[in-house]
Amino acid sequence: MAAETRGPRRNPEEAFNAVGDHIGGDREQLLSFGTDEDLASVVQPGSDLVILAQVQSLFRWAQLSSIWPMTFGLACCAIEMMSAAGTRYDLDRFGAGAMRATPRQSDLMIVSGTVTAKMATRVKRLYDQMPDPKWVIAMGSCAIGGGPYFKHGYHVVKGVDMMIPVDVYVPGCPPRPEVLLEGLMRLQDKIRGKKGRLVRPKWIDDYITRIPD
Amino acid sequence: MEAFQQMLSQAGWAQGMQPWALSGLAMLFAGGTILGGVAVGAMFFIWTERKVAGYIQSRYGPMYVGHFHGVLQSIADGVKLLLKEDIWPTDADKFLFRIAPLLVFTGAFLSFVVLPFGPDFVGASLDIGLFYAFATSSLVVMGVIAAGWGSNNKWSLYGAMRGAAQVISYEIPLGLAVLPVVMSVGSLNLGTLAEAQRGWLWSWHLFNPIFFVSFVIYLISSLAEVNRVPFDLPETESELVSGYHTEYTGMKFAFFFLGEYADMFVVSAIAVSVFLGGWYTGIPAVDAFVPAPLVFILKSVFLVFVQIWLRWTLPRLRVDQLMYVCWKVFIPLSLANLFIYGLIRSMVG
Amino acid sequence: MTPAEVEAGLREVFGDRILSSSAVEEGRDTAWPRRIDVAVDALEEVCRYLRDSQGFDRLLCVSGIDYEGYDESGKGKHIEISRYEEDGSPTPTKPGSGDLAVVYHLHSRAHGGEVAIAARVRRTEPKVPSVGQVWPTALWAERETYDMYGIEFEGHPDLRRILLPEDWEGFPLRKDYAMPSRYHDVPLEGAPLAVRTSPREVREEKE
Amino acid sequence: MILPKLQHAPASRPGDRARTMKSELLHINMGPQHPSTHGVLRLFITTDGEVVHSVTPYIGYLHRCAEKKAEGNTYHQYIVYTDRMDYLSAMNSNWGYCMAVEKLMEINGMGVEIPEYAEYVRVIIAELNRIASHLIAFGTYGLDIGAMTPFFHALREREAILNIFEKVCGARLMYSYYVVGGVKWDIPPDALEEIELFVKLFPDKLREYNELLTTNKIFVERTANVGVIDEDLAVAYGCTGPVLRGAGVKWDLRKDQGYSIYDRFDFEIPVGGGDMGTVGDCWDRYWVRMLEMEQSLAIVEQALQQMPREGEIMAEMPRRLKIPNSEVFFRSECPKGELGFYILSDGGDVPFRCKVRSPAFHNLHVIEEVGAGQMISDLVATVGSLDLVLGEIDR
Repeated sequence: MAAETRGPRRNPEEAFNAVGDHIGGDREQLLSFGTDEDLASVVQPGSDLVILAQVQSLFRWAQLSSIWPMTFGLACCAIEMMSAAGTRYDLDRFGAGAMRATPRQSDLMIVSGTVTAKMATRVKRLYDQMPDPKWVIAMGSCAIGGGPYFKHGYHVVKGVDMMIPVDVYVPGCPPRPEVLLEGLMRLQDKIRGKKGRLVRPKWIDDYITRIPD
Repeated sequence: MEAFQQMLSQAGWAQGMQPWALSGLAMLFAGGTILGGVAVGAMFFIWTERKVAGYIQSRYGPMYVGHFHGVLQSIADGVKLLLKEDIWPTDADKFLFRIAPLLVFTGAFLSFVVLPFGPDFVGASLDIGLFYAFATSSLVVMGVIAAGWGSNNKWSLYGAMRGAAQVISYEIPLGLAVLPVVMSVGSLNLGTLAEAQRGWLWSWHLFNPIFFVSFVIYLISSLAEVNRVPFDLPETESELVSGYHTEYTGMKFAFFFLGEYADMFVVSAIAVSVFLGGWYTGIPAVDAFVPAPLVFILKSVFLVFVQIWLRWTLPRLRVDQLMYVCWKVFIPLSLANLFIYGLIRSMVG
Repeated sequence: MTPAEVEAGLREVFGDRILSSSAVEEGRDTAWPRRIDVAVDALEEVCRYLRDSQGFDRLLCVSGIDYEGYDESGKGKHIEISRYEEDGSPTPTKPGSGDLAVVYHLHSRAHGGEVAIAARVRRTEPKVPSVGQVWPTALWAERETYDMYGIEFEGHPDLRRILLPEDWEGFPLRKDYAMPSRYHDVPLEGAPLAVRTSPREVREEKE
Repeated sequence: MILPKLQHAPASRPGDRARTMKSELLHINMGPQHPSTHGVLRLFITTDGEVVHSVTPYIGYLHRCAEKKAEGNTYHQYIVYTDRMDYLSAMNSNWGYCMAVEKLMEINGMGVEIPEYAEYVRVIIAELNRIASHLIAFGTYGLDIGAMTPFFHALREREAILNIFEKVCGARLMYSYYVVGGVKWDIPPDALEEIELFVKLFPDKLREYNELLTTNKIFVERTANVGVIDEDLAVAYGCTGPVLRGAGVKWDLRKDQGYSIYDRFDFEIPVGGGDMGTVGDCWDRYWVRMLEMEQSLAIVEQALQQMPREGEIMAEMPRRLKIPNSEVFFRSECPKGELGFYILSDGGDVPFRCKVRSPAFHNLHVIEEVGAGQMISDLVATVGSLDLVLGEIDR
């Protein structure tokens, strides 16, 4: 399944990422999880390979439990990102508090603030320097679509998704730390492949069913 | 290792084995146990670090991974790091870049062999144990230099140079500090050093005024030896991004991480066996029924906790100040300490 | 020292090279602090004089102004301040013709006076002497004015763009500036290039 | 123990060492993504070993066209953008802009009388925001020096202030609370109680910070005698705020220009006195901020006592503000320094030109002068002590 999604690599030693750094091709096999459909084609019901699904869920659990963000603040939203890591909100509860200063060791890039023309290439480079699997949260209106600088912002990129793929959009100007936490949980859902327990407590369902049509 | 050999020779299935096979098997067992212990211990310390940091900063730290206070956090981190993509910079020195994390981890791991967890629980009861431990733990700095040079990154290079200068300098007060104790006991064997502190609490070397000075010098120098705050100059996050391991990803980075925490335990354990009474509780009556390894490990963990505590409280020194403290304060002080102890011994006898 | 005294002193020394000061009409001062327009060639001397003889030791701010479309009659007609250019090059459709100006706001710690010195230049020949030798802080402020208005400061040791990238085209705070639609390979407007979605979420959306 | 004063390596000349050894200077980019540049500042440094030869700041990575936006938004609408300049002290930026517009109206004879109650509300909220801003400065400075914990403690107390702001205007960071002619909402009674509680509890926390960081031996050694900006340098480079006051200059617009109702309060202007080293070193700038928090607290306390129980929060204002041809340059004392607005109007409802004189822009300029000859660690300490906010530098 790796070969299909990523193309064959003749010589693993000769694999490069977008900024021209070598990547260990042998590890690509491990990294490409594919989708559930891929998995279903491998793991037939009653097959001995069912252990694979367990391993995969272990991998996913590990990845969603330890999302290390990059210390990467762009603008105002960075202050709210700091607050989210701070005492009251404590990103570390989710295992996401180990802020790494270097892109090489981080899993998550929180684009917290306005991306300008001058900075955009740097953002892209940082994204390329991160090792797979990696995720991006676009935090705040500016990163989502230019925000308040949409109209006369001659130097503002109208959304970071013009430069790099974004997994979760966290709206707000700036978003409250709670919203960033919610975004993180959404990202965890995305890695998990299904809605997690934390996202929807039972009382919400009860509450919804009690609302008259 | 001897304990393993003994256990094996008593086991029924190993009765017919050749002595060399038996000792080889024992070696494997001992090595495996230590390796597992190092890895699990380091993971535990990483979790502790995050929880203690959380407590000091009025946060919780990891809470949800593993349901109870994030106990599985380090395992999740480890598995995740294992799955990360492996990147090395195009112009990196590939050999050095690859071997550096192994050097760091091996250096930390080798020292475990001589740590006396109890009278019988020691990997290899070497007569030059202390000497060996210092020698192997300075292998770490080889890894740091290899990482910094091999990464082809200027920040890494800075980290490596700082690390080299720092570790080489602090080896000296570290070695000099324990010398009075060695003189007193007359052995470099860590087990013997611990054995010498049998009895009541005040027979610990810590409570001897001369040895107390040694202990303080040792404790502070050991912080520099394992690159912890306030001496974490090789990886100063606010100056050198991540220092010597800036370019490392995934498992290679994890080895640095594990190595650092294992090293913390090693220096603590040496301090325990040299100064803090080894596996003795300080009350002879209690010693009889408390398992020795437990006491030893608890004491070491406490010293590790002290290191963590300092890290989250203190700021960091500058390079020249670090060197100043070593060469102009600690080395003269430890030399004077050694001299005074020698003088007293020769006079008192 | 009041602004009027400063102005009187300046007129004494520089004569008619002091062009005008902000109009005082019917007891109403239209500028605060008092703004004194000086001839461009006298600017550096005036600044030096103000610093050395009048005690204006602090330069607070250097501002550029583009007078294109400025309504002297006070109606404030609306001007289209920016457009996107389809081909991405910021060439204005209708080049402006108004003057450019540089305003220096000075302050004296000695007597607490504030005064503004202004120099007005033609749009076709935007050249002003640099006062970086008088107040070092002007070096960056002038770079910013150059960056935004294209006013060249003669004698500036290092006149480069400061906020925008070095190869940026056009001067964005001019009123006839047209916004570029891309800068090299960075799109400044348009649709997202790629949005990463897992097949599962797509399927959920379909249902 | 007394640590030595750093002896800088003499500047090496090319031919000097070439005979013995081939050596060259190392060029490093610090930023735009670097943990200690407080955002997206890029410092291009040339180093000889650990010693920095030259520093060239490159800014503009957060240039958000704020001045262009001013020309397309009405006077009222532009308040929103002043929030996003100095995002750590948005209330003060709001206030500075509003006062500039009020001054512009005043010189055109359209003066508005700000209700007394509103003035008190403005002062209280602005001073609280000054504390919040200085708390971040304190915390991130700790991070730069290598102490992580003060940062989290500072965030903890900042949350208390943000709680108050949330009750007052519903926002945590971007308030847009001040409007031309007054403030937007009244302070709810429970927020007032919370402010009183905060005033009561905060001095203890300040003491805790001083124990944790200010008087820490390592911290003092790292910051005293480092990055000295003396009076001449500070004035020549247009430094303001704590950078200027840290250099020993007693200059604070709240006292010296006396805007709003600051003349009714009794407070000190803390200046750097070289308590730990030289006047104008990093420690002085840091210490001035710590003392300013105390003074702000005193102002809040007095304002709470003097404040009328109730009153108007806003003067009568035209919905569509049109100001005849005129210009104004108005400065106010923000946590980072003097924030000035130069507004040129031409009769329309949008400013014809609005230039922002940002304090951090001028404060940063001085790093070119101070940074050379330091060690890398000291450069980090110096940049941190300037308390930069890139949103304001790049606008």
